[in-house]
Amino acid sequence: MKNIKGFVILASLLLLFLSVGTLSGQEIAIKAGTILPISDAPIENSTILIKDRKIAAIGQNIAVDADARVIDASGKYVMPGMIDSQSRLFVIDNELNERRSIAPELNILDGLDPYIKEAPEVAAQGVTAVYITPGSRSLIGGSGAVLKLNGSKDVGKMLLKDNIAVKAAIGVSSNNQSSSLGRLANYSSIREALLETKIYMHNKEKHDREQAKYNKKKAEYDKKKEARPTEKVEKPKRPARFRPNPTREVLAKVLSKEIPLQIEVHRVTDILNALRLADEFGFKLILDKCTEGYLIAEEIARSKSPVILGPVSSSFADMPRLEYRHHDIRNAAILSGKGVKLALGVSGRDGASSKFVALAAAIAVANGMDRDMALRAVTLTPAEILGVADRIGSLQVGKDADIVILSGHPLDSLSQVEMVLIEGKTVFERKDQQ
Amino acid sequence: MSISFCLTSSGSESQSLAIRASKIWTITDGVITNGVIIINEGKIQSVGENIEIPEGIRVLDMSDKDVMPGMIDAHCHIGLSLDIFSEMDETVAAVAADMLILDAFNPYSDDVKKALSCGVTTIMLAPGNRNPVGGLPAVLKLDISKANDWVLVRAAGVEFSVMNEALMFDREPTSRAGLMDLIREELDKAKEDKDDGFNPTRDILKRVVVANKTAYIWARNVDEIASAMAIVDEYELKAVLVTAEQGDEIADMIAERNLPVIYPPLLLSSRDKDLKRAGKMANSGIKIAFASLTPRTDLHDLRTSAILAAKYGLDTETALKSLTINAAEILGVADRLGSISEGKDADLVILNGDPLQLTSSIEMVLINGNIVYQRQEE
Amino acid sequence: MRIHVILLTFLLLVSAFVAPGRAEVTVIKAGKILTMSGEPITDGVILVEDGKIAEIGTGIEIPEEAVVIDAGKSVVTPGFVDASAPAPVRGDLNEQSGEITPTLRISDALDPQSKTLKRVVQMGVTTLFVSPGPQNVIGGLGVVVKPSGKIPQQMIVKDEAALRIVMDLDATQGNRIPRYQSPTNFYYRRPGTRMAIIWMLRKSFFDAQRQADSEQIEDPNLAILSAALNDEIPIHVNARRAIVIRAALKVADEYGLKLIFQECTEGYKVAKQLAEKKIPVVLGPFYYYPGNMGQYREGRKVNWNNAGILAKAGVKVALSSGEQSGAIDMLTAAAFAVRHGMDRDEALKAITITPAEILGVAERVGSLEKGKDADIVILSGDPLDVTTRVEKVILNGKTVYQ
Amino acid sequence: MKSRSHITFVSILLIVFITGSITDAAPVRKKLAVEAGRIITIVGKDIKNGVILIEDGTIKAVGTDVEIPWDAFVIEAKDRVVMPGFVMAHTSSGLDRENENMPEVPFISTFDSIDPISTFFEDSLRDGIVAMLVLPGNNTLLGGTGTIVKPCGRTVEAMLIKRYTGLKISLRPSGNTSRMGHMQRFRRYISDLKDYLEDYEQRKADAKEEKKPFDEEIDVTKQSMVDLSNKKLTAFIYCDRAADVPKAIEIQKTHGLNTVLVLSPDCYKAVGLIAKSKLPVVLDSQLIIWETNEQTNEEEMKVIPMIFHKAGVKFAFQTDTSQYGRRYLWYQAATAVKYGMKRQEALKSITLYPAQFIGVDNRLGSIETGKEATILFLTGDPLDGQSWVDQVMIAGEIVYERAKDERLKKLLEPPLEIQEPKDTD
Repeated sequence: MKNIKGFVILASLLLLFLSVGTLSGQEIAIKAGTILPISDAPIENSTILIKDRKIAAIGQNIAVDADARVIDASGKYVMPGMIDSQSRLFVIDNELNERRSIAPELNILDGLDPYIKEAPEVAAQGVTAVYITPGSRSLIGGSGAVLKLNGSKDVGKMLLKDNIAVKAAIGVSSNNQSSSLGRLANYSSIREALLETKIYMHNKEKHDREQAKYNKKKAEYDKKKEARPTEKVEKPKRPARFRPNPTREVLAKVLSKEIPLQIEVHRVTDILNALRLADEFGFKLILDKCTEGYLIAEEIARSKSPVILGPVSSSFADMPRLEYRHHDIRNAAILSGKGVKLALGVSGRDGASSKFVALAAAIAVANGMDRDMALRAVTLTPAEILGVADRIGSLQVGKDADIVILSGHPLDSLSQVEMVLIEGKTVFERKDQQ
Repeated sequence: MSISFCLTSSGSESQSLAIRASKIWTITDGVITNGVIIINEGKIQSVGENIEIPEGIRVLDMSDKDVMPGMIDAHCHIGLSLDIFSEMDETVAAVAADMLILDAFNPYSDDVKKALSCGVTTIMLAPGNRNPVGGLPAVLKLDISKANDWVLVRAAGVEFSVMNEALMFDREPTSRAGLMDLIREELDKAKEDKDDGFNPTRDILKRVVVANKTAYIWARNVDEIASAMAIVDEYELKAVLVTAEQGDEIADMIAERNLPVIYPPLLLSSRDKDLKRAGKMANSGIKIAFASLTPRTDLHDLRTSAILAAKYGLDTETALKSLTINAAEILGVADRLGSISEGKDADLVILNGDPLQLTSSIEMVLINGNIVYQRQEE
Repeated sequence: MRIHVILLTFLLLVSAFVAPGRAEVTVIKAGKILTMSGEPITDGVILVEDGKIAEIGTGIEIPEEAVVIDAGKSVVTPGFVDASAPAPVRGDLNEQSGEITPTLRISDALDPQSKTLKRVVQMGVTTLFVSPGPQNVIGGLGVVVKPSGKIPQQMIVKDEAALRIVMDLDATQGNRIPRYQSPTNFYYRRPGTRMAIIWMLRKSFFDAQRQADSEQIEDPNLAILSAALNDEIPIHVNARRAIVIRAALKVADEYGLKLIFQECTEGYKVAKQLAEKKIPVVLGPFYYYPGNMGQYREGRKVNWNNAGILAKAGVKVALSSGEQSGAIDMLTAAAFAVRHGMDRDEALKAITITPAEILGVAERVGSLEKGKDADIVILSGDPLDVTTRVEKVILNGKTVYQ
Repeated sequence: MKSRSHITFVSILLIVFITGSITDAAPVRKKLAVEAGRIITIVGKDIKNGVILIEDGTIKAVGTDVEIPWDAFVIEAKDRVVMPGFVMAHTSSGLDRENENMPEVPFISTFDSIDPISTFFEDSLRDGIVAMLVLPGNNTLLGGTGTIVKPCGRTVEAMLIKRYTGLKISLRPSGNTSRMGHMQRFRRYISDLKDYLEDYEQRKADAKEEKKPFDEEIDVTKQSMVDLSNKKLTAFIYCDRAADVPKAIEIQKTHGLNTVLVLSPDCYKAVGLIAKSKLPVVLDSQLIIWETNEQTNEEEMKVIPMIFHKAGVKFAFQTDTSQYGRRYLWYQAATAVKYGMKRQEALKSITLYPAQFIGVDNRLGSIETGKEATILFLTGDPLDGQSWVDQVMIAGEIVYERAKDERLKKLLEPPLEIQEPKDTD
């Protein structure tokens, strides 16, 4: 008997990920005990209504279709899916970098393998989206993307948004094969790249102007020709062809504030350098890792640039030792205390460790971070920093129905994830409550 | 609050002290709500619900806090040389039996303060796993302010390692078979017990094969554990398995030899399968204690290991025990540590919540009744 | 608690996978039983009681409580025996600290979780001989195991089954200078030439003999060698080229050693001598051409019919995977041996009873006889047909693969 | 007429090559009739005791009721099984080196690198392979163009069936590039190519406008890629792991290429995508891989051809020299049959399908009227391990006879007795 039951559990556990049965037609109503919308205060005993993959309504008494699928989560906690903003899930044998120091045109999507086994486990811990960037071995490593863990085997179907930010790293990469230069050289060669980009942009504009001029002249010339074919008119000269350079194109986007530059920095000096760069070139900056940030919290707060902090505890990763010598577990608490816009990432040893997002938040709380801020730092804040807040990060009408149902408060270490929905589709369900 | 007051007069041991707490996790006999602990001469004099506090005794009012015994890290490598790179293996020779890890320990290193802030009051300072015979671990109390008795056990048992980590390409042995061969050879020599003058290695190994001191054997995977058990059987050793992560695969055999297991930090593994192992082993009757293996992981995450294990199927009671009394028993210091009960050392951790909640932070740590750490709000 | 249930289920499932039916008696009915000891039995019955074969033949009455496995028309053979199997060991097989390491026992390093074991058993291999790595002149003691059991102690059929000697150039590999020692001393380094290999061999046996003569046993290594000297432990010699085989024979004559040859790629050239000396051989996989025969290209003069020629000359021939993982399955080995001219029955024996005899475990495995272990393979058809697949593997009376 | 004499010449050469003496050269005949015990036509049912009528190296008629013309030379094969020669749609053997070091060399051709006397070709003929597409290896992004050859002849020209067919694209990052960098490099190359072509067209237009003669050729280093884009060449895209398959399909779609997927075993995970894309597939020579089941922790056997077969994907086998069976096409097919593949399908995927993939199915791949008389005479069933290729006929000429295969003799027969040297000591 037990055996059979167990089998059912097992089967369901496995199958649920594979089931791609889209529920788009049907309504789903979640009758929740406590809703943590993150965007605003918790709501007791009310209903979340899901219509074609989006949240249609949240409230006490909502009209629900007769045929709607009703999920009873009374006495349970309901929250938006969590986001690991420092994940390496899907990355093929941890190969995060091209062995070049300036390679912004790379796209992390080319390096991902959707067929890995770990993804379902991560989703089962309430993590519905991961942000993956190239690694820290190149000074400028390429652009990152946010993927949803909806169990699809097609990167395209998982992709929420790519070209989110260009990943750079100061200091960390200085001791590896991509460049044998020291810190200052790192710093300067990034500057150089950006300066060259400026020149490039200038040339491009120039060329465009000339092209436009030429087009005009050509038009006139053609008209003349038509009018009097015999008459001798000298033909306007076509400007030389302009070869677009992918590397520069990407950095141009950064300089024109289309996409931010995400710089991995650990030491105080590097953080300050990063801030200085941002001032000099006026691009949108995201501070990554930010190990020693707590030492200059005010400066960071003043610069208004957001931080993706991680790992909260040094246990999560084997970080480059020297970079991490002054790692402090209170880092997150201090930064957010000073009002820095802060997202918490796991940045674990491997892909699967993305499941520890809630754990990271809890550790941050234990060391003085505000509970709500911590929760926000693994849901809404990363969504905002990564520019996907219109889709995910909180429970609000109109957003994707990426919803996690837990037996207890997400920061309660022993509470279990009961169910995970991504765009209304159940990707995980705990089947075996006694 | 009252802490500020008591700080002024903290330090001297002679004074006795009373702690009023909302929850006292005694570990050995349940949880006492709104209880009182009376400390005298650094020992716990009495603990219970309604004990009247003697006149004129200093009172720590922690009536909104929880109290648990100081946590014991069953295996770590803190305070060795530089604060980040630690020297734990003497890898020149494969057999380094007579190496005293205590000789490398710096009691004033930051790690020690860090440990206290994490609620760890006692550690087993151990050599690493890169020598087949690794040396002599020590059990230390982190109360270095008083030089009285912070070294509980100077040389506790002997460390062995049958892991692949103990193999080096340029040192004998280079294969697991060769490693076992070597260990046997050494133990045989020790067993022969013939007196040929000064031979520290032999004398120390005698402690294990003759005097029945504990052998701490590093073994992670099933085959390594099997080799360890083979040695244990052949020489009838009193042994402890260190980082026997895959032990659950052969839990029954470990249990029937009742070998305790010092379990590695759970944060080193990320797959569900591995996270469940600790629970499985404990449930099949193996006594486990957690270790932080610092600097592999942060000392703070000693508690995280227990909590994660609990989340993945270890029952909460055992989880707490494996941070305290189990460790104390495995390290052979249970007569003084590991629980809050009359006569034991007053090594206490005061948290602002359930010890098995990651979110509850450590407010204060006492060793022998002295406040050795106190959390500052910034 | 929840996790309990799942765990429990997993365990149940696993166990269900490993051992269905706790019943004492199992009965296998088959259209054709190739016993390897006697004539094939048609429409026979095998009666298995707690892991052993209780009855075999036709017209055996079946106890009603028995679990019946009806193999229908398909063919039943004994579990295959790989007399030179890839070692299920994590990490380095070779002890690099010395080239004469007889006391080394590979059984100390066996990994029960090894994937290779789980794979070969699905190819019908139920007994394997595993020996230390090939980079020592005298490598140590090999062990005969079955791919079942949670710890090595449970797997072992026969420990210290044979002493491994390597006379091929593999033994010149892995030159490593021990820490803080200069390479000046000859004995620190591996032999660089075959001369040195053979020299070392001679020397160590010479020492062993001398120690044996001078009553008191000092060095355990030499103790094992002298045990080998008076035939208490069989000796497996890796020799590919004909001249090496001859050299080995010479050393054997000098010390009166009993040899068993491994690999033996050019064995066909010395078939006569081998037959005269009654030396059995365990052949590795046949090589198509030197391009794919290991780093030394030893035994370049391949003959596909090596097995056939040796067998015809009267040598006891076993076919093996030649320590190559990637599970070259024994059936294919036999099928190709036959394709190239080996006798059918010889070929089938060469993957079952012959290796069992060579390893000295024939009283337990290798053929289907009363009282032997119930290691049984059920095939979909003629074992030598390449389109025949292994349908069921029974190990010690338990179905381990289906 | 010309071609026939040419073939004769080749076959003579070949027989010289194999047997080492010219006397055995088979006489060249106009009309042949093969009386076979069994004919495996691949396309239709097998024919018992059938006759194949051959004229000028092409099949004129097949069947039981074919009456043999008086002037036809009759080949007795009553005790033989006759079937079309095997075809291999992708191999990198027979080259002195498989790969160029530079990542983008679409302009090089295996034609210049094929080594006619490499044993590989001799072996292939012995094993019944009559045509193979030799492509560069899997380590270069744009590896170069391929050559279809038959495994007989002492010069590449003599072996040649079709030159300049197929271009190798490998999605496996080589050297020390990452996957990201690899794909980026590919895109970069394509965009550069586009730019170049635009310029080229532009210049052409200008010349036209100014009535100047325009005789500029397209850059030779780019020609092959141009031919690829306008379907003169087929792209053979190698996918190293499942994650590469979507990329390959995307490339195929965006540039509208004729594509054959060359798959590593891992790609079975993407079988759904592949089936949907309807692209032809060449499987890796490793047909069986093992995977550890996450739950039970048991090893599970994955039979690659079965997975693709079930998904309804058309595929061809290839060989390698690593292990026993893997080096025989018939064995690869047999393995598939062993695990439940339909016999007919299995046979097709070593004859007809590969022929289709490399575009020689008008000549090879089956025994039909009008096709080239390229057939094998087997001693038994092709999927039986104990049967041998007894004779190979290519375009009506017997090019291989087992009886005269000296090397095979050497490989199978015992050597002469050697006198043991006397020990003097």
